[in-house]
Amino acid sequence: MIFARRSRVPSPFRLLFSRAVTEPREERPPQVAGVHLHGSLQLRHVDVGSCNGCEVEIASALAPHYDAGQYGIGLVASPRHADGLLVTGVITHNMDGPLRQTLAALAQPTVIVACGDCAVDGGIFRAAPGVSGILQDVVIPDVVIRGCPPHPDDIVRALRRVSGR
Amino acid sequence: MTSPLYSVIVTLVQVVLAATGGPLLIGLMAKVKARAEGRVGAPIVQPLRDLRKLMRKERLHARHSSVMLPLAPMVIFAATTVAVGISPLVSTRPLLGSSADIFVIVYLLLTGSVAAALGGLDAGTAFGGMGSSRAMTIGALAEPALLVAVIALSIQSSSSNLTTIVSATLAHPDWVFGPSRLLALGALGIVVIAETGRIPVDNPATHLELTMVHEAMILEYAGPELALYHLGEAMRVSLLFSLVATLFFPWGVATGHSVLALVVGVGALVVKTALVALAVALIEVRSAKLRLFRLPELLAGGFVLSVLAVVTGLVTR
Amino acid sequence: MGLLGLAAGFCAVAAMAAAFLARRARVVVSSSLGALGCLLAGASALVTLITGTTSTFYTSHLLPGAGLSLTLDPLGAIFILATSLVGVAACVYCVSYAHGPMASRAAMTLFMVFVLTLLVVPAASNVVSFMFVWELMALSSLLLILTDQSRNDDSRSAALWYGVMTQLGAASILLGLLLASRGSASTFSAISAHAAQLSPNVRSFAFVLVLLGFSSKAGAVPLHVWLPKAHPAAPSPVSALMSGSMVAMGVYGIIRVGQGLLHGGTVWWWVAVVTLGVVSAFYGALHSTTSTDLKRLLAYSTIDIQGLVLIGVGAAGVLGDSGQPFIAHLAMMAALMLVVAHAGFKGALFLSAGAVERATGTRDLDRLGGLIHTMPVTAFVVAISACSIMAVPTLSGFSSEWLLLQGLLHGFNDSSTPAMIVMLLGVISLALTGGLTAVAFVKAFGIGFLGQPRSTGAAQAIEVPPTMKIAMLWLVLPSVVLGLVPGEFVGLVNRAASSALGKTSLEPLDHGTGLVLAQLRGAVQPAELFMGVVGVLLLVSAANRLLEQRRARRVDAWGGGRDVQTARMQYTATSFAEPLQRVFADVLRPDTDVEVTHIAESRYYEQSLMYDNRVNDVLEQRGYRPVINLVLRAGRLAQRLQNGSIHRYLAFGFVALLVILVVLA
Amino acid sequence: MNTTYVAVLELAAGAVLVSAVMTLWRRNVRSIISMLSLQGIALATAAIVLGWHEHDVALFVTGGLVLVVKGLVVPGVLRRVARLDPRSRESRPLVNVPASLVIAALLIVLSYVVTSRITSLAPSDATRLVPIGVATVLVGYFMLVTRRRAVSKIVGLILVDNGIALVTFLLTSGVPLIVELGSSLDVLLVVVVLQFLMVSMVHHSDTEQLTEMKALHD
Repeated sequence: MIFARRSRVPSPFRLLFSRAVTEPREERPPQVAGVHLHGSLQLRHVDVGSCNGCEVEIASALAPHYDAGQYGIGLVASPRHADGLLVTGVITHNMDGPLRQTLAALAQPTVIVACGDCAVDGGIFRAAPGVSGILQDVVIPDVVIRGCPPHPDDIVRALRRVSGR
Repeated sequence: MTSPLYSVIVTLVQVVLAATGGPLLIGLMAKVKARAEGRVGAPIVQPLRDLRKLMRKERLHARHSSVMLPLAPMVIFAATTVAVGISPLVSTRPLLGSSADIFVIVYLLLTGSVAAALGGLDAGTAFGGMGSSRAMTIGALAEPALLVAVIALSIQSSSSNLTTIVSATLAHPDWVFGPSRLLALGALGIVVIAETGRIPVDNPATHLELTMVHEAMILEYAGPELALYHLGEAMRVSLLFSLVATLFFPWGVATGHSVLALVVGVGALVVKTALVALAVALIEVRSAKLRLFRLPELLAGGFVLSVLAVVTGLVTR
Repeated sequence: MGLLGLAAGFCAVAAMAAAFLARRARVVVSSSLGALGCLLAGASALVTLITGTTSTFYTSHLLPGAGLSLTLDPLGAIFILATSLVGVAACVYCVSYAHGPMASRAAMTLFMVFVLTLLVVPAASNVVSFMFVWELMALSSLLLILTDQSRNDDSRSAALWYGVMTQLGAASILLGLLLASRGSASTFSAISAHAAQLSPNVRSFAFVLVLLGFSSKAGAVPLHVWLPKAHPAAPSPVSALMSGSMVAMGVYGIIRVGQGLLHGGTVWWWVAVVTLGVVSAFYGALHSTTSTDLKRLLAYSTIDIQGLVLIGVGAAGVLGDSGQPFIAHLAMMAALMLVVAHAGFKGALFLSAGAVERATGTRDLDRLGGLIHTMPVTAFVVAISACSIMAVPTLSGFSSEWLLLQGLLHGFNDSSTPAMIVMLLGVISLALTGGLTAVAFVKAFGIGFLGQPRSTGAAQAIEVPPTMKIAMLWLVLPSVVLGLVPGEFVGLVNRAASSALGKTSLEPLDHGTGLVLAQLRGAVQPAELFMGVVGVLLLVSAANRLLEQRRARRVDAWGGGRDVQTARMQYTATSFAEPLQRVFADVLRPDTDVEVTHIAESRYYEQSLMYDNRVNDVLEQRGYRPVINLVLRAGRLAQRLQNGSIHRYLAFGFVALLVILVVLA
Repeated sequence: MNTTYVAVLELAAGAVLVSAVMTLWRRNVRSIISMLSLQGIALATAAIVLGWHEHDVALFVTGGLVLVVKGLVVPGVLRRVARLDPRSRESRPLVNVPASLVIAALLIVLSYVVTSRITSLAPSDATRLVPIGVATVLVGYFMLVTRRRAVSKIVGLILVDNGIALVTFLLTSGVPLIVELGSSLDVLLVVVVLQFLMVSMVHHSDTEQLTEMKALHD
């Protein structure tokens, strides 16, 4: 697998005409939760109480090496713009309200992605003090990404299944 | 082909070009930036895909918002569409070409900015107000440079009608490399970057509310209204880019009534505008975002360049 | 002329009705009579403008000395038209607005006198009648400022400033006119006929005196200080008339004396006028962006627009002098059109400010918000008028600013040095003020009418009664008509401009419904542009209906996931303008105090935070205060001399006598 | 032929003025010096084009001299000086940047207004451009007055000199005496620069800001 070359000063010519090298296209994945996204998936990331391990991996998934952006996947600032939530961590007392607010602010239809073991079933923090519950107590996630933390490849693969590209 | 029919076709072609080409320009710039950063980047058609998706989503209105919230994107879209429709971008004979006054275009763009700022204030949130305040501040500081640069162009052809300016430039190719034109180009370049919210003035890709300008105004928009907003903004970008391209490099603009010239005009416009977009993207890659309170320096620089353009225009007349 | 006389008669009867009728009937009867009078005056002005005729009226009875002499020509008519537009609205508005002090016998009488004088000033045609009506206008408006006793200190200080400035101005005008008339010629036509015989220096001196007086009335910086105090202090219909019409009388005076009586004079007169305009436009626009009191914002914006008018008038003078009659004509037309447009939108805005104050109890934008839900008609009026003042295409502000821009642009054809300076300065100040005006009025509408209410007063607002709505909507008409079909109106302005520049023949100007300057290859067809915009809007809403989701779901505003969101978290007017205030801190010199109180236990936690931000008028603070202090100190000195002892007074007389004798010897 | 001459001359004169304004605009000393270099090249171009058009060998040679001295040598020396100082920004000018830009605009208008009357006495393609030279002088003088750093002050001085040179080229094309005067001014300038260099070496440590030098003096 060859990755796009980092060049300090980009040549406009090269920028325009070099071909993007991508992974071989997989079979078209099934639609999730009835959302027809046609290769455009914007998510609002909510960290409800994560150790930041998942955040590092999400950042890598969007960074040059894994580059989820090339499949039309991105994070956005406002839940109004988002097609769903990307939730990491167990729900702490302080983040319970904001999570519900964010859920309420989403425009339907939505997809909820639980990223990392903590978001899926509470992981190692499940019984920790200050934790009020796990994501399932608030909303049932449509997509589950296992791992502590999940590998960026897994994140990208899962999200591509949602976006359909 | 008869003249009125031809004008209608020209206008339709321009509007369709801007409506599809605008998002593509945004996509192109994102692609160039991505490649410069070593990423593959989203495909150029990504903005169109996003629009298609947003069209099918739900409409949401904030509880305290008024009719302004849905009205703002409509006004931006309508004002920009009319501006695109009457400007001589593909041919010098669009509909209402006699009204294609450069001040009309400037004030139509201003109307769009005003609608956007009011839309940002409508929901009554802190971030919306912040975005509107900043956008209006930048707009107010960019306005002088824009208007004076535009006047520098008009003085040269002693008319403020865009069609006249374009035809006059075609007739006097030596104007293009005159100092007045180049200075006005510099000033307009700064203004275009400010008005389209690109780095170093604003970062369209920021996720942090406190650093937002334009993004903060649209935090409340969702679904079809967001789609229309994005489309209007994209058309605005394409209008500004193609105006710069057409005013400073008018070659290729169809002057007659033939279909062939029209096709050539479309091709020339696409190429020129894409080149402008490429230049802007490269500027974005090479520069860091300026602090909000360093912006007056940049925009004052644009203003001085435009005054210089007027003065050198008078000197070399 | 007959119509105007009838109109003046109606106003006089209205004033008498106000003086003699009982409280209930007083307001309704005098207001409707006044409105009728204004309508008639408007009709007479229109007739004059359409036919282009000049008519006169003279009687030696009404005034002692030279007698009352009135002449109605197209130049005066356009100002009467502007006045009558605002006058009708102000009178109708009064029917429901007048209560408490405004409904008093004195206030209503003075109000009608004020309207009457405003209608007559542009027609007065000899020195005595002009000065008489002018002073009556100043006096009645001065007393009207004092009606609202609830803001005692404010209105008293405003009245003091206004009284001093207007009296000094009137004295200056009177001196100038006397100088121009050489003490003998009394009627304006006589002065005009003999003006050529005056020596150039005398003429210039007379013009400078007159310019000082009139530009103070027009609110030109640095003689503007009374304006941002007087406009907010006056009751709203009065401030609408003051801003829409009385301030324009200053411009009228400059045109009438400079062009009409003294025949244009020399170039530097008009360069001076343009300079005043440039400074006013920029200063007014800048202060209007940082004002948070709605009426104060409008007052500073009046200074801004009057600055633009003065730029047009001055440019016309300069170009007329350097042999560009057509462009000069164009600039004058732009200025006059702006006067009428300004009367419309600023009148509407002041009336709306009154409506807002009545409904919420405050004019402070920092305490308003969300009024679009409770006061939709007022919100509509403010939106349209604000758009017009921001020069949004297809509204009146745009039409007139477009004409002004064309005048300045083609003024560059003239290569004389003064013309160059004037055009460059004019263009630059138009460019600078355009953006600032947009900020000011986005702030006024966006903070005041959108979002959530910031005080209980704003939350409990109810829409004003129908007559007030009608009055405000009436003043939206000029914005729309002059904006959409300026061509229909250009002919009238054209005639007024010819009369202003003392020409008998009209410049050729093609006009349909739009603005077409065939000679200059410039044209705008606002009606067609508007149809384009409406067409696109219709298409979009039709497309909207095709989408699956038609109705929007109401949800809480997105505040970044915060649990508690209150209206106090919104941006306020102060915070909205803060970036610009910082950028222009060198000009505005704001006073900002931050006071932090820490809690007792720790310095790291704050108990309360006070932020105080004031933008005072720098010119008032640094220019006028020192002079006033000097005068006060001199006064105190004089006080020491006067201790009431009759011996000392006699001694003064004796010393004076001695001094005179010594001087004579 | 003639139009090319006019176009190049206008462009060169315009470049002189723009680079002057750019020196006010930019804070980074290195980019200020690059602007100066650009200005030297533009000035040289103007001289060479004029010399070529007027068939004036002296002017032509002067142009070459200007190219070498002002386009290469002086900026090179300044660059070396600037390298001695680690702080490469004009941090706090006496008049802030936006204000100085607006003032520059006014200065340009002023110079146009003042000189247009003089140039209209003998209008030609070259004399029409005199206001640009005068504007450059004013902008340079303004920079000399308002900038704190020694390097910026030297740049201001050179701007003044370049402006004067442009005016002399435009007005007196063909008079060798004046031309020689111009080039000798350049030599003088190099001396000043060298002297400055010495001063800067002496106060090497931390005292390059002239205000601080004054503090030392006290």
